[in-house]
Amino acid sequence: MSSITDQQRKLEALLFAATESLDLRTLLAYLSLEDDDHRGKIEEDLQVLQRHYEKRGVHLVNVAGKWAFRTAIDLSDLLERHKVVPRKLSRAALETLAIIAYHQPTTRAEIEEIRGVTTSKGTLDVLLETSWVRPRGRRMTPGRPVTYGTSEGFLEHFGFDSITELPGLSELKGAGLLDNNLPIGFNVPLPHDDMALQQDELPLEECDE
Amino acid sequence: MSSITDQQRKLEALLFAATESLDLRTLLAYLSLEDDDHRGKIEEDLQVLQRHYEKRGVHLVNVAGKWAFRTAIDLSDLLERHKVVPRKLSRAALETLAIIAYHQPTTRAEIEEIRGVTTSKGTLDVLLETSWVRPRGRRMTPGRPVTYGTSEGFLEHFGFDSITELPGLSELKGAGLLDNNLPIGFNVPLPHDDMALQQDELPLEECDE
Amino acid sequence: MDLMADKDKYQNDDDWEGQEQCLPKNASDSSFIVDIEGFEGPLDLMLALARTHKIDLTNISILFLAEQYLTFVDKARVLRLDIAADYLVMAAWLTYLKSRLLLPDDRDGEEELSGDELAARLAFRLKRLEAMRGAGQVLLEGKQLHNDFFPRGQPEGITVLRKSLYEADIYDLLTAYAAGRLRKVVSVVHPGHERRKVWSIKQARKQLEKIIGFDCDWAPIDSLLAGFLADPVESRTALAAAFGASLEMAHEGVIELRQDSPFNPLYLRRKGENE
Repeated sequence: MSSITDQQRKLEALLFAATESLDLRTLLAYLSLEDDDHRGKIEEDLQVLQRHYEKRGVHLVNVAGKWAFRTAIDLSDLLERHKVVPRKLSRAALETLAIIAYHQPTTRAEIEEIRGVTTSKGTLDVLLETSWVRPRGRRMTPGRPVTYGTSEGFLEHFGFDSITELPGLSELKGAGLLDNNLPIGFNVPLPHDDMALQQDELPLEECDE
Repeated sequence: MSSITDQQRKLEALLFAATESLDLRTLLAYLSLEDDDHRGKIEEDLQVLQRHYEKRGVHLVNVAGKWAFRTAIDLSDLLERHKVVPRKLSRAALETLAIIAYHQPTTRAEIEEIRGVTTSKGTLDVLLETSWVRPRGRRMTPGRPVTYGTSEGFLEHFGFDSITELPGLSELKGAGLLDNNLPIGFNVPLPHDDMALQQDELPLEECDE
Repeated sequence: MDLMADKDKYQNDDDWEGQEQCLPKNASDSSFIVDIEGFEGPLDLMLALARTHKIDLTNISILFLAEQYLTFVDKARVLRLDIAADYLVMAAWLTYLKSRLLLPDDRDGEEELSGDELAARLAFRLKRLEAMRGAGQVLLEGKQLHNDFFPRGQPEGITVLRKSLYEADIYDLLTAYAAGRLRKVVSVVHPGHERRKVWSIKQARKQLEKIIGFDCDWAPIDSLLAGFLADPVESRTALAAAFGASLEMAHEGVIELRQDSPFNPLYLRRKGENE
């Protein structure tokens, strides 16, 4: 039996008990440890735990910069009965979600330009309701349209560590398909879901007067 | 790292994801194993797992024949995070506190008479919660109203050696806190917070029959 | 030109049969129904057509695609009049594109995009939509929480116990006390228990008439009122009322007043017949 340190036990207990995934800062706070001095040590412990669990039925995963225990993916069949049948997204909603994920931050007009059709309010509402999509801010263009992006919930749900792990991202990027203009310019933007607003984004409230 | 069998992995995942404790029969059903042939094997596996977890932050426990993962009992403190939230007293509370400090021992009716408004129960509760105010006893008047006074905590918090250090009329005036056109009869009483009850006070319990 | 070659190629295997769910089942069938509502906009329709006719979007086979689109919309228009405007706008644009692609480009130096550039732009838009559609599908097929991996079923949860720490300093306390007391004092009027004695002018006149003798000698007002001035509370009101009354009486010509200079004693006397 592998030995375990006191700190590792505590981390294990916290991550097991938590109802949501926990980031390093929260873990440090729960352990009443002042930030940066212990950061490295805790990270090390988390990796020890991760290695310990990697062959087991439960894994310690790091998603969206947060840690959580999850059942091993290869055992998904076994857990059939726990499956939450998600309300199936309509094709329009799925397409819109993909556009938001890959092109974020993006506005409704941009989504419509890519889909070649007007987006019904319902489609965006459904996505906001899944909480995978969030309004980010407002684009600094006439009309100050709201910009949309994905949330941490999106990363957690699809099991990505960061938005750059989106499948096929580099291929799409290489083909210039993530650029909103003709692939003449080579500056293809990468999607990013940073909390911080982009240069051309304003805070949401700004226009609410 | 201790090796783990496939069956053990499955048990781990099942018990982890389960929303309730699982008995042996249920576990066997989930694993699609016909009853009694595998019973012994599964029991053995559960014990292997139990041993594996006994030193860790999470335990595999068997309660009334049902199995479940639980965070280690000795770490239960960890799951209660204490958070201190600094709060400001409302004006009403501050005023009531001041009146209690100067006019103690005083009753709720007296506080209301001085403030000219009824005191909400919440205000006194908040003050009792600060532990700067304490119920002292009961006034020997009809209704036996509770008398309030300040505690040692009050002296400590506000940095007084004794309650007589509370500034009097001339100091308050000197500090510009009192209008100079004081009406006749405006005086600042001499408070006292002796532990001993006053002549007109009864012990708190007296009336509790 | 590559385009024409493509066109020929595709015309050869022009089969509409059983290709796409929303496309007409059989072009020659009289019960042919064009379900244009099954499409999410012109781009979607074009992608479906491209799939049906195996048009490779990476090649410039846009001209052929445009023709398919126009044919489709025309057929739809024959059968149904309520085709959404954006399909018609796209049709008009594709007709324009067709003419630009077929006619030799003699617009050198103009700012307008050439037919090939317009076609490339359309091809790009189609590819981009197709890519996003594929991406959505990949997301859907990927591992998802609660479907492929699961969180703990019975998390104990970490409870946060909030404890309030109240803050106040001595200044707050004193300010509150002073403000509270003063507010109360100002807001409450204490009616005195003893009613203050106030002389009315009428009352004072009555007294004066009694006191002022008929001897018509000048007498200082103080001495006349001496009996009432002993009480400090009463003296003020008596003096004030008497003064008022004396002015009234002087005005009526009942008495005369005399004061030698300011602040000197005020003398009164009855106006006698001896004048």
